[in-house]
Amino acid sequence: MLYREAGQFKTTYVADQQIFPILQDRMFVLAVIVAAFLAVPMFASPYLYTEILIPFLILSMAAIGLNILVGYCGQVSLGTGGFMAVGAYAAYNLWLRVPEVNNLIVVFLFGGVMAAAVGILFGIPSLRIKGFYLAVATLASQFFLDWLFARVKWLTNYTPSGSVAVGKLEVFGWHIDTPADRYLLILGLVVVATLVAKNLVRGHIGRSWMAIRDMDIAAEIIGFRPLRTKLTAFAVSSFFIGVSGAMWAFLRLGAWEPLAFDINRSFQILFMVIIGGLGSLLGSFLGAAFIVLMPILLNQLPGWFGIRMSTALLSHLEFMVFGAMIVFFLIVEPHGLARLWAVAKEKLRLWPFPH
Amino acid sequence: MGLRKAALRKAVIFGAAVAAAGFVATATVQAQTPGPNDQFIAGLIYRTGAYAPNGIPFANGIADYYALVNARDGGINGVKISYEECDTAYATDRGVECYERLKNKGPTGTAYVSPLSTGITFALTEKAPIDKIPIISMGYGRSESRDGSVFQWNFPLLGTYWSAADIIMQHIAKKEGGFDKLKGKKIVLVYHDSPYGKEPIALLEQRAKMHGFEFTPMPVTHPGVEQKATWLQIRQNRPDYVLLWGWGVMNSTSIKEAAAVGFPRDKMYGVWWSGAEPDVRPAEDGAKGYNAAMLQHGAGQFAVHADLKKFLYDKGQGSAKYDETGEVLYNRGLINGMLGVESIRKAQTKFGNKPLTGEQVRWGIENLEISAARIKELGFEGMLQPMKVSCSDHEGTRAGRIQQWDGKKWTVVSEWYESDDKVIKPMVDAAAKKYAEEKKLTVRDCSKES
Amino acid sequence: MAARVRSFPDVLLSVENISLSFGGVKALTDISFDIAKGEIRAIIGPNGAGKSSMLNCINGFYHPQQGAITYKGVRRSQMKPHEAAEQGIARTFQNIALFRGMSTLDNIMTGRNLRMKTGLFWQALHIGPAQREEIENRKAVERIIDFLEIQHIRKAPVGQLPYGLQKRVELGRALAAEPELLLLDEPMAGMNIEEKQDMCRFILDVNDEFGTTICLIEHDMGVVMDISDRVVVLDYGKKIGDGVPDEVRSNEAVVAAYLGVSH
Amino acid sequence: MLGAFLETLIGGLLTGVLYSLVALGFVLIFKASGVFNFAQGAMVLFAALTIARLSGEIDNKEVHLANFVVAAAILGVAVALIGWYAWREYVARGAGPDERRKMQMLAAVGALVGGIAAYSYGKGAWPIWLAIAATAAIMGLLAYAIERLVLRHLVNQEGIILFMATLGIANFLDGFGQTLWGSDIYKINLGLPKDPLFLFENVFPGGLLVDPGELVAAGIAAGLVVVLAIFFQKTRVGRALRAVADDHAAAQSVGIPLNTIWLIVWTVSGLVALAAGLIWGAKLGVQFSISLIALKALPVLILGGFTSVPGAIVGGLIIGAGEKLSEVFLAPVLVKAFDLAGGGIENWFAYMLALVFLLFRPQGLFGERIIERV
Repeated sequence: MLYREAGQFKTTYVADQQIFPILQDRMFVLAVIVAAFLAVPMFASPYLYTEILIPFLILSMAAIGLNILVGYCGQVSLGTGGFMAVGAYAAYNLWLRVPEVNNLIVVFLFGGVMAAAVGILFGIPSLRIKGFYLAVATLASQFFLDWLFARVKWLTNYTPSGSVAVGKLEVFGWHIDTPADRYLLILGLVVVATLVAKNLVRGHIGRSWMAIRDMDIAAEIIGFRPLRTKLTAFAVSSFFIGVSGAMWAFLRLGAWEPLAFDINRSFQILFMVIIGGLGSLLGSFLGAAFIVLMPILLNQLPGWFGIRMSTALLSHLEFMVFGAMIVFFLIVEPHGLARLWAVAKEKLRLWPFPH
Repeated sequence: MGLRKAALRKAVIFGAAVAAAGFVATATVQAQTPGPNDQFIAGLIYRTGAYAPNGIPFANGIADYYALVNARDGGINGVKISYEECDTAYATDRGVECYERLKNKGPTGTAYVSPLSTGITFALTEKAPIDKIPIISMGYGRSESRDGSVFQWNFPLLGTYWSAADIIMQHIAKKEGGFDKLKGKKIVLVYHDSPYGKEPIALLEQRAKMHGFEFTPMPVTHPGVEQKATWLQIRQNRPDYVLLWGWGVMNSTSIKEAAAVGFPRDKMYGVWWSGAEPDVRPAEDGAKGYNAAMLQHGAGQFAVHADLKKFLYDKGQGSAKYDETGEVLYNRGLINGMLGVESIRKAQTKFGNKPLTGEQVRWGIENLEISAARIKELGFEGMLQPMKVSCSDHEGTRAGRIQQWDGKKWTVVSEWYESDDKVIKPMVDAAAKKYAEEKKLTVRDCSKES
Repeated sequence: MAARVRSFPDVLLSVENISLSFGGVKALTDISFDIAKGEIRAIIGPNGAGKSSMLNCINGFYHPQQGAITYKGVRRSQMKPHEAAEQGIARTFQNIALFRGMSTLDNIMTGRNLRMKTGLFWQALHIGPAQREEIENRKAVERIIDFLEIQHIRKAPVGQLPYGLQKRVELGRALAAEPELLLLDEPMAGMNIEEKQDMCRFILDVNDEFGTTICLIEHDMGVVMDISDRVVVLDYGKKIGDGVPDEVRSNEAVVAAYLGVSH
Repeated sequence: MLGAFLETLIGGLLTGVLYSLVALGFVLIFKASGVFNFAQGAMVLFAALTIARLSGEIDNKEVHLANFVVAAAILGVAVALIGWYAWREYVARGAGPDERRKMQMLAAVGALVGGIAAYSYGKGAWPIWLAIAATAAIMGLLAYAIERLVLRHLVNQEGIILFMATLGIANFLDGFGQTLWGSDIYKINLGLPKDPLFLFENVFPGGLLVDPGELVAAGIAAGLVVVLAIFFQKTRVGRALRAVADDHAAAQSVGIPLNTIWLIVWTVSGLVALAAGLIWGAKLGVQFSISLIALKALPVLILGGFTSVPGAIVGGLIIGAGEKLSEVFLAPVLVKAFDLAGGGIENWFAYMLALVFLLFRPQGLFGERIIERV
């Protein structure tokens, strides 16, 4: 009964164009954000930070990036890992070579900008190539970028092993040492990124992406420039992905090699976008949560019930159940977890009167 | 909607069935949560994925050794070992997750960690000083991490990749009649395209500069089943020797491709991770004559295996089949387990016979000394040379031999070599210094360590 | 209602000797006609006569192999569709081409896109110029929504709307661009009488109130003769008639084409 | 130099034939059902594992009893579900002869699977032909299960959803195959010749190297391609398949049962996977890694077109030859010029080749020009 919008009238367009027009939604989201900033650090264990919250948040940002491209602009990409790698290595090189720039936020933004530039480059074929042809073509960027970071010695500062590492990190004089520091920094960046993404998709740029996605020919005739629109999407998407790649490298791994951004990463993030819901920012978070948590859960579940099975069987079962759940979710709700959420909300809005 | 409901029902039934089957199948094995007086050890191993054929025997060896210590000796001085495996599938991110999950388990957290992957070792090297958990990367990991003044928490025991490459080069030089005879020779390195495979390049480049041979590194992409182009190039360039730095299915593929292009197998030298039974057996006759460096030990069953039979295998508690317990990688697992246990034992002399923290065990490893007598006592005679770890030398020993596959078994074909510290030490110092500078670390003064 | 007789001195667009073919199949052959500023011009003809192809040529989607099009005094042989849009040509489609994943409001807002210029930066922040621009254009769109009487479906996803309303939203999207020349491809196809009357009213109002020049394709002869100022008739890609409705009605070739008499 | 070039070209073409074979599996399914089947690689692995373990010497080294029980239980549940479905249809529609036959077939296949499991774990190795036949039956069953449990519920979904579902299937199959058969490395012994042949030794110094094993493998692959082509062009089922590929709705309206067609096409591509698994397995050994060769077939798809059988064949040859030639001749140049840490360009070179080609010809090698309409 609490979830009612009756009596909430919009008298201005500004009010009508808010991100969450319903008061209860606004309160809820605000509460979640406050809880994430204040309540979580009070009880979270290092494991919860480093293996669940941090990967979840960083990959959510990557999923938002990919969702902009796939969900909003309709261009399927399998090159996410490669763009994350661009972000990571660009950030690394700035951090390493320009010691004066010791502010991580600047470093990450640089990673994002470089990834956006590379994204634009690899987005050019999208003008001529569509659908799965484009999807497979984006693999070209994935494999090429993987190769590039493994081969060009300068990019890895001539480390003999090709694995690079970062040391002490700071933001505006705030030293990022503990998992809690990392979490708070990432959380802040992800909240800002989500807000930016939401602003973009609800403005005229977002509409141009969706127009291209829904009917590219009509969009062109209405006056959208297909190439420019698609390249904007590639750029914005790659920017987010690049920043998330830099965060993944700096704040999650600390030391990494190109393998950390291989094709499995691309598939993982595409899974998040699809399971979460195409064209939904909320879905990006739900999908990331699902894909990050599910394997860990499957791996640990038997242990919690006091069952010990052979390690190999456990891993294989994890594969099987994960695969089955993907199929299951796609069958039950092809539009993703975000749609399930929306349906639930709609029900709540009408409850207890189902019709 | 009917369709979806049906699908839902079906999936529920299906999921329940899978779960039920899993429970039934495994309910016989009881859960083992570490007790308050147990020494917990995390096992980052892999029995699945592209590298499973090599990961499985190693994982069996290490698990069996801990089980043996518990069954035969009642633990380490009465402190039982509680061991838990986590499958990393040789993937760095999964490995890190396993580490984070297990590092604080048990009363004192894991005593140490052996990641069995150079990539995971690199990632954990950044975490170890913060978590205060030592890394035993026996025969792998960062070569410069033998410098304990910078890499306080890393222990590449028994040999680094630079040692391995140096031992192989010494053997080749000896066969050719001296290092000066290498001038103008062509040597190719076929390597797994990962930090693991890239490690030896620095040393080989150094040696190439010193002796004037032509060195060409050739990467093979994970998982290494596609090597045709590499071997066609080798056939056309006709190098004098090919060094192999592969892992998993890449090794056997390399040997098969070498046979397919007619490159002589006795001119091929693998690192000690490319010299086990799963690497040569799939190539059948094609592997005859292939050489590999030995990480001290080779194949075969020794005194410790008799104990394994008596205390584990005769009771049906072994991880492998008894016939397979003499395989190269199984033995390596045993040794890894033994070195870990002995380190804990050493640490107990200082901190008492109770579960120890990683920080305490680190002291144990750094002061580990295993004499010939002790090796014999432990049942490892014939597998290991005496060794002594110290602050400035986290490797402990740098000795190795070469073995050859005769189509049926491995035979040792060389004397002991020791890697040349005149070459390696300056490289270690330089690399460690660079690392310390990049990371802005404070360096320990080893002369002041007791 | 008798045909209206109005006079239009200025030519807005003229088509000269256009020929278009697809891999040997001739779609249009040597077509010439003009559209005067302010008039309602109809293109009629049997199925497959090349009407839609003609519109596609006018707004740059197809590039005729021969001939040229002069628009607002500028002669061009090739042009990209978005360039046509920028010069004030808007259109609707024979098969509804709305953006199905978006709401009515957003669909019509896309029609304003050419007038929304704020860059990525302001868009990302959604304050200052971006918000002002959004609200200004929203006001314009709300006027169109009021004009087309579709206030109640403002927030509905267009994919779920009935056909007639979708057509109306599509007209709204074209109008949002405030075009000088509006191309309507069968705006009344598949509608019932009531819906057709509404649509006729909207078309005439647009023409009257905003002075928009309209070029439409329609099959319903009654409607065409009622609302259009001049009619051009195509058959098998050729022009067979051109003039005010009364002239066309009495043109023998046209009658023959419609009755299926062979010639 | 010419010798080296020819040798590389031959090696590349022979590898290319195998790429064609994997690509063909993709094309068949895409043509008939519009599904971009990423599980093709997992199917190759599954088939290869099954053959290797049925024909290989029996050792239960890491296939513990528990694993086997779980796998058998899962398989049993799958069979039971299918049976339940068939039964429901049977009850709903009345016992038509069709249904009865279906159920009989189902029972037979189930029994066969049970027999295989029992036999292989009870006794010695099977002759290779029997192992292949049994694997073929299992691939058929697998196709049936996929059609029933997955595809049928995703009819009319967007391509990307179907694509994701096949990724799910791939995950499942990877786990399932390894649970059932283990994750060690296994041999398939086809008795392929191993010693290298050196041709024209008087023309080129050192002769032209040809791997006879690959030659035989390429021959088998080529034969299979011909058989498939005949199947598509000449048989009634083949014609129906082509009709479905052209237009689903139209095919259905003239009475071609879509579900049956899908079943057939998935079975056929299961058999193609079997052939690929057999050849790759005999060459490299059977191990998880061979499920990754599917990635090698993807550039073939964009080069040859997702729907073109000749495209898959010619595309495979071009990609195979292109990547080997680039690696052998272009990579050393690049390494020298840019001081790279080694070559290894073949992984992306094939994609770049395909990509550049697509820029000039978006419809692929054999596709028809696309005319856009509004």
